[in-house]
Amino acid sequence: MKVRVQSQDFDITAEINDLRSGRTDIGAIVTFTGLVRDFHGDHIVRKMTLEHFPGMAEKQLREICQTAEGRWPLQGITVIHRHGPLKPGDQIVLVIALSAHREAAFEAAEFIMDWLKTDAPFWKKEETEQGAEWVAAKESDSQKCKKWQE
Amino acid sequence: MKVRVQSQDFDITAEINDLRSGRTDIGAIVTFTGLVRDFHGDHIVRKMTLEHFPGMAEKQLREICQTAEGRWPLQGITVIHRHGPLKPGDQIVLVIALSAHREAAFEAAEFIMDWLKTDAPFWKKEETEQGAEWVAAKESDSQKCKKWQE
Amino acid sequence: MELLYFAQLRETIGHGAETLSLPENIADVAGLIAHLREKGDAYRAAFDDKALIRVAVNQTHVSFDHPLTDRDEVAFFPPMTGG
Amino acid sequence: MELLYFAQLRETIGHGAETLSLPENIADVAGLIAHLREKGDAYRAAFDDKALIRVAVNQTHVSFDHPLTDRDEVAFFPPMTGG
Repeated sequence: MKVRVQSQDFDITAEINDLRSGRTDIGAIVTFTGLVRDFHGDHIVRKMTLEHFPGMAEKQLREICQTAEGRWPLQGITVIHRHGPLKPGDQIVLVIALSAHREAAFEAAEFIMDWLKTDAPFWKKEETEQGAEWVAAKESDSQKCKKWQE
Repeated sequence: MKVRVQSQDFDITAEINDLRSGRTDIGAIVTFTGLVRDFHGDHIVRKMTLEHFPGMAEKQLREICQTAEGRWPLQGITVIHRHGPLKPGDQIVLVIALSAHREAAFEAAEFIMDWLKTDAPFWKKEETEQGAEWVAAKESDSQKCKKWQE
Repeated sequence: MELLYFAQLRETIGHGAETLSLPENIADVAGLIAHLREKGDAYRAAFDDKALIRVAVNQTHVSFDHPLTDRDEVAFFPPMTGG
Repeated sequence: MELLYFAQLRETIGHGAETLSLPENIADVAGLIAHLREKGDAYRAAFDDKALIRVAVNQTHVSFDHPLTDRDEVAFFPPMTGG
């Protein structure tokens, strides 16, 4: 399991290759990449700043990955979350899940994203034409976590 | 929508960048990559050959992508399926789904993979220590398609 | 009509394509399969288990009761295993 | 104890970290919040809506009835919006 919180960008192919590192027993790789969008509701987003709680951010991401490893037969997980100033089109977060079987890889990646949204201490502040504003948490994100508890 | 059937390998980052091409309205990118595994049941796989039905393969992949586009709000899809001789660790198939929202991207990518498995004319022949053998279709793959019809 | 065979069917029959004049009394895919089975042991072996045969007419999946004309391209193959 | 504030709470309070001697009569997070609200308008504004406050003690999410000692690190922040 690789968990990184960093200001630098990341390359998906390079991260996959790093995770596979010569293994030939992997059948399925699912990646999720979250990007900064240029709109939020009807506001145009010019910039975004991602604040985080150093230490706890990494700890929470590791715990979410451990939960996923206990739940699905995974062959590797990478989670990278960026912090600091970002602009529309920039990559924010990367989740990679490796498994012998595609269903496990898909479910684990989606599970990690759903929990990361509500449990990992990151906060987005958007700069729009109407000024700078902290993004409000979405009730739909809490709902998405509940489906994994059924 | 980009659909390609080719013998050459592919690079995931390059394919994502090609699909995004300067857009800043995309929020979520999900990729699925299928790889040749070095085992099948208790047999060790040394090589694999992928046969396909030229023309119909591309047609079926396009139709599956069109169905996905009608079902989820997608901002782009790429499907690449390789044919010809492959070895363990080689990439077989790539699906990329772009959307403003992560749930749509996850579901569309999984939907395309499930249907591709049962509807796209590709056939795998594996070379193991016990000789060469055509891979039998799995009943579980047909079952996975049914869940999308509920 | 054009006939195409893929994977095990191609190997069992011994070739991947052939041209056939559709006999007038054959109305559908099932009839064509019965006709091909008369062509010899290889064909009979290839079409032995109908549960393992898929068919596409002009590159569209169809069932065994699909009607045929002499201008059709008919492809026979086992269940698909791509991805 | 160490107190940390993030995002809106940090901005409203005006700083991101401070040290506090935990008064002996404070037993839990809810008591600490009540105590901080007495420190002035900025604190009162920051802790105005408890529904929008999350708390972590020693980097673990806890509820408002979580007990506290003077050696704890307590972080206050709004609901998370990463990913």
